[in-house]
Amino acid sequence: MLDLIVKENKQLNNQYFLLILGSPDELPEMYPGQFVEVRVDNSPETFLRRPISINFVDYKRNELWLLIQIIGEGTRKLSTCKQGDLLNLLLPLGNSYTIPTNEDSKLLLVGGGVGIAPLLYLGSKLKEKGIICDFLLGGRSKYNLLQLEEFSNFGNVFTTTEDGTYGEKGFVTNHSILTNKKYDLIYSCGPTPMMKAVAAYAKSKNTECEVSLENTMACGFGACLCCVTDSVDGHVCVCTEGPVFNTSKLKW
Amino acid sequence: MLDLIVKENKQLNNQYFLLILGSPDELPEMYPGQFVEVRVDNSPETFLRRPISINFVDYKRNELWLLIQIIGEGTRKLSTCKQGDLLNLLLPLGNSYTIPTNEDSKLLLVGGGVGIAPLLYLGSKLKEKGIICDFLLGGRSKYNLLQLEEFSNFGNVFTTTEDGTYGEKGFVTNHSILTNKKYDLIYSCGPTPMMKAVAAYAKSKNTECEVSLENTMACGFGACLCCVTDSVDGHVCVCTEGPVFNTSKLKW
Amino acid sequence: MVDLKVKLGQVELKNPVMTASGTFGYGTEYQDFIDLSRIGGIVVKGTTLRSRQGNAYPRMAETPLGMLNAVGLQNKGVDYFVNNIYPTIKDFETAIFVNVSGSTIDDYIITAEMLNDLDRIPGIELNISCPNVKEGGMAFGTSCLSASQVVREVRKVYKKEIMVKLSPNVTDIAEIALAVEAEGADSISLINTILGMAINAEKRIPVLSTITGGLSGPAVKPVALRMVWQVANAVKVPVIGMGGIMNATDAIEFLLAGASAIQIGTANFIDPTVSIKVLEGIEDYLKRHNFSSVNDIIGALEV
Amino acid sequence: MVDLKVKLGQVELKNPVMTASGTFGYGTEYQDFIDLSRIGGIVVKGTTLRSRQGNAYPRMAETPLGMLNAVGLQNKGVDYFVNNIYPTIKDFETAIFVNVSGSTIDDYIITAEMLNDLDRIPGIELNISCPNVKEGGMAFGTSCLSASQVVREVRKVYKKEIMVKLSPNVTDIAEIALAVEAEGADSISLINTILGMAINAEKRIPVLSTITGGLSGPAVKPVALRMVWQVANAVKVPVIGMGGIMNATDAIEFLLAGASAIQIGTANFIDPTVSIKVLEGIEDYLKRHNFSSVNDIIGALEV
Ligand SMILES: Cc1cc2nc3c(=O)[nH]c(=O)nc-3n(C[C@H](O)[C@H](O)[C@H](O)COP(=O)(O)OP(=O)(O)OC[C@H]3O[C@@H](n4cnc5c(N)ncnc54)[C@H](O)[C@@H]3O)c2cc1C
Ligand SMILES: Cc1cc2nc3c(=O)[nH]c(=O)nc-3n(C[C@H](O)[C@H](O)[C@H](O)COP(=O)(O)OP(=O)(O)OC[C@H]3O[C@@H](n4cnc5c(N)ncnc54)[C@H](O)[C@@H]3O)c2cc1C
Ligand SMILES: Cc1cc2nc3c(=O)[nH]c(=O)nc-3n(C[C@H](O)[C@H](O)[C@H](O)COP(=O)(O)O)c2cc1C
Ligand SMILES: Cc1cc2nc3c(=O)[nH]c(=O)nc-3n(C[C@H](O)[C@H](O)[C@H](O)COP(=O)(O)O)c2cc1C
Ligand code: FES
Ligand code: FES
Repeated sequence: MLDLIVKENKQLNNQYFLLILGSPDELPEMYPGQFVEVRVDNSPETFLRRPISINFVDYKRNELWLLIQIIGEGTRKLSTCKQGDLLNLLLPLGNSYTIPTNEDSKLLLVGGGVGIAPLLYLGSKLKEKGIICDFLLGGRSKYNLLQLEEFSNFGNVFTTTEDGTYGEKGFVTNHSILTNKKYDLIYSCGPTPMMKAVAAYAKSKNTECEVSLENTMACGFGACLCCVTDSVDGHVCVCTEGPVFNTSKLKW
Repeated sequence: MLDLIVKENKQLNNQYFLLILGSPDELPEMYPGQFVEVRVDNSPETFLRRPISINFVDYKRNELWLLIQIIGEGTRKLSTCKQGDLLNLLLPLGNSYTIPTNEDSKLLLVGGGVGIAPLLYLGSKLKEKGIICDFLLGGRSKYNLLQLEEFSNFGNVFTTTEDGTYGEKGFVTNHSILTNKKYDLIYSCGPTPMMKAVAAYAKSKNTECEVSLENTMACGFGACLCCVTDSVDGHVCVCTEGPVFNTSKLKW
Repeated sequence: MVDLKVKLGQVELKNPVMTASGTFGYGTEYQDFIDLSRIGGIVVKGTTLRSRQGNAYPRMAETPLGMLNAVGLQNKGVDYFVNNIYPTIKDFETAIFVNVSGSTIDDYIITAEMLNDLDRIPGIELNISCPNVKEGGMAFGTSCLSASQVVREVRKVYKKEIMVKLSPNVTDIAEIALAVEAEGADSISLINTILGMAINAEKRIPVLSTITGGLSGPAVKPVALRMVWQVANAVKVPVIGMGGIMNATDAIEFLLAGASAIQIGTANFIDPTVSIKVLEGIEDYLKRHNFSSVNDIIGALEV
Repeated sequence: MVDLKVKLGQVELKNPVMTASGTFGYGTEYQDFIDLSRIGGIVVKGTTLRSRQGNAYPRMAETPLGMLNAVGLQNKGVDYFVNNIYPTIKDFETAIFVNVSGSTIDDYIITAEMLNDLDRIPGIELNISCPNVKEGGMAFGTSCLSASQVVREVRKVYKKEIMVKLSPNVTDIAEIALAVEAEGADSISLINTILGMAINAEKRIPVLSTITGGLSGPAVKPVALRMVWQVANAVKVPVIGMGGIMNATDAIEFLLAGASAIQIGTANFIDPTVSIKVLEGIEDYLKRHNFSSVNDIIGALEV
């Protein structure tokens, strides 16, 4: 549990904002796919913490980035954070995406909406390993595609929008890249229907696929057993055995 | 019910602060002794509104003053108000102190601690009527004597502190003025033991006495019947039949 | 235009938004804040046969998103109501119910009888669930036997709508609901307050003069919703849901759970205009979801 | 130095701060956050005879200053506990109680028997109050008859401390407390969760897969405090209070109401270090008020 300082709150548009949190002390090591549990203060409607993915970590500047979509009272309250405010976090929580040891791995990272959040950090870690991945990012419209510039620092960016306002028109699973290229591993994070479609695609190509689930959580560290998903091993906690799952483990 | 804008939040010392609230529209007429019910936003611990006396009204500038002591979470939260914040208020509530028609009335206004709050506005209204009153203000120590300069604009100020750091040492009821002068009416607001002592003094001198009670309230406008005090007419609501009571009506 | 009218047994309300007994005075307290003719109904203060002073101060404690009260049915008695209060409120253009309490069954009977002839009172809410009085009150509502008995006897003398208000302080509320329905209750309202307690740790004393009191406000909403759901699934008569309603979403949850109307209590203290906001919010919801009548969402929870 | 030791029947705790079953895992989940040896006791997860998958997701709903859960006693069964979990936790320097649940009386008996020989387990908490399972569970705790029966049978086979955990979903909790005391309960803990419900108004569906679930957190504190007060005044055995404790002041209120120890549940989710803060806060309070022992404030409410 630690308090981080809000260094900047960038309103990306009226639905999304990016919190850049700083720490005077060294940040603990965090892996891509892990998340934090944020306490939302001064909000009578928000009793429990809110789980948010680690969007990016800059160890040199001791910065942690959280990319957040305004959904309800908790995220709305967080969107009003001001520079200098303190945020209380539990971190890092959960498991992480698998980083392949083989530098020649062909990797696809598929994100939808705010689900792109953990993929930025994953892409950066892959690049550190010498792997340049493909990002396939989708959104309802141009408005829902975020951090494209940041993504392009770490890999090749492909995009779709449902309304065709940016990139290819349609769902991520309709993107031409999927017919043209073959991958060793596909990572995905986003709305469940999207992840299921990606998983189905991967299965059809006999490709391994890792998805990140967003079940509602009360604790985030394995104590409440509220966040379970049905797996081949029965009910397992998304917060400790996940949030990242190889789709072969899920009953999808 | 209306929203007022915080024009200024003056921290008087670490226990007391003065909120100067403004309105673009004309403020309704308010009488001395009346109070407001403040909604405390962004405070999970503060479910109900908080009753606060009208400390002063400046109709020319459309300003309402609230003088507040930090007691618990609600008042602590209010103490963090910043310029430009909106405060939601019900106002004006309750009855008021009696304003004598006779301009020669000899009046004493006895306040203790933050209980001096309504007496400032009362003093200003009396002066409008051409009556210059005596203020007798007491506190535990110098630190608890507030707004002395403002009071001196409307009447003669006498003070006591329990520790002798300012004015006469002792309780208000020990002040020399009480042995030297005779009043037609005594008004009082402050801690109940103080008001009871003042009431006893008034009774001993056959002087009328009005006190302002601070019972805990859920609504502030006569709907819940939670704020009762025992009176010669049985249980009466402090928020509607008070907060000001002639002590002859109370079972003191 | 969406249709907001709901039927509570014999009585039709212009909309499902009512205000709860003991939190809305006689309506007059709210006239400066809202137009009373817009709300569906008002349940006035708990009324007893004889005048009551209620419990000693302190009668209120704030709790986490809720409050405890121990008012103890302070009121001037049914005579005073009939002669002095009724004339001042009878022209309000909304359905006015009188909340009736008693220490004995005879109290209930006589009080109800005296309200029979008030033209503009379409019904009474029989309060068998007040936790804040020593005798009677809640005790009647905590066993099927005594609950049935009160309703049976009052049914004999009172001709108009009898809405029976249940206590949540029971093991099986559906059982009590069935019992009062069988005795002729026209509708059932719930929940009254849950018995609770607050302590001043610094002073090591109870906050309330009565030690325990009745809990209301958002804190009780999940319990109230569950009980409304259980009762609505058990009985055939209309159910009026309440407990912690602060906004339109809360109210809609109760309607979905099976309530034909809702009552707003504690929320009125914090926002005296809340009933109008809830009403407008329900209307918005119905429009947004393309329902033509509020009746379309009553009990419409998909399980 | 103030004396923080309290006695719960046969067992002495180093201090009155325990953690509640189902909210503290097996303690291991909290080892990164706090020094487990500082707290008075841990009640581990609800354990049943056979392994249980628990209820379907979603199992949790946030409510006004509270939460509903419908975990439904997911656990790997008592065998697994004895063979795989016990060895990893037995050296924690705190009193570890196992929370035991069952669908039938035989389940309770066999499970309790299997825990008899675990050296480092000074007692069990008999959960006759879980609202989240279809069979048994809460049903046992809602009538004197069935509550007595479970305790009587388990008492025959289990030699160490039996702490019986009561359900708040009853008309008269003191009556149930007296019944289980008469059958040999060494101590009584309360409250388990209150049955509640949450609805997603936009989707018109219940939030929980089970429709209803158990309410916990600050919202229930006033009800819990009242019940602890009622039970502590009724029975002679020690009472362990819980329900909505978030800080030391809350804990002290329960001690004043008559609890000899307290358990912290939901608060652990929001602040995994809360138990230590509560402990330190109690110590501060005792010093500030010049008490030499925590026993001086147990039941010290002045009424
Ligand atoms: C491991 C994990 C990582 C996450 N990472 C991010 C992130 O990086 N950025 C981000 O913006 N969000 C992320 N989320 C989602 C985020 O936690 C929720 O949007 C947030 O908790 C909503 O809180 P709120 O108070 O704003 O809305 P609430 O008032 O809690 O919810 C509003 C409505 O949204 C629905 N809802 C909320 N959360 C969920 C959920 N998890 N599943 C299904 N329905 C839900 C509810 O039905 C509710 O009616 C993540 C979730 C998890 C579990
Ligand atoms: C008509 C009226 C006018 C008032 N005017 C002023 C004013 O001008 N300035 C000002 O600073 N305060 C005034 N007060 C008192 C003020 O309302 C309380 O101090 C405030 O509500 C405390 O809120 P809180 O959340 O800070 O403390 P809480 O957390 O509500 O209370 C902290 C502790 O203080 C005690 N307490 C709080 N309020 C009262 C009370 N009214 N009576 C007895 N004990 C109490 C409680 O026991 C509690 O344990 C007035 C009260 C009334 C009824
Ligand atoms: C101050 C107060 C007084 C009440 N008095 C009565 C009463 O006289 N009769 C009654 O049936 N219910 C009474 N109630 C209960 C409410 O009508 C309602 O059932 C309860 O408060 C739950 O609704 P809420 O959470 O919206 O307040 C009272 C509640 C409060 C808070
Ligand atoms: C997620 C969750 C799981 C729980 N599981 C159990 C359990 O297995 N056995 C039990 O006796 N109580 C269980 N409880 C109830 C708690 O032990 C406690 O009685 C209740 O939550 C009230 O305390 P609190 O408000 O401090 O949480 C559970 C509570 C929660 C929130
Ligand atoms: S959120 Fe509590 S166990 Fe996963
Ligand atoms: S505070 Fe509600 S009647 Fe006075």
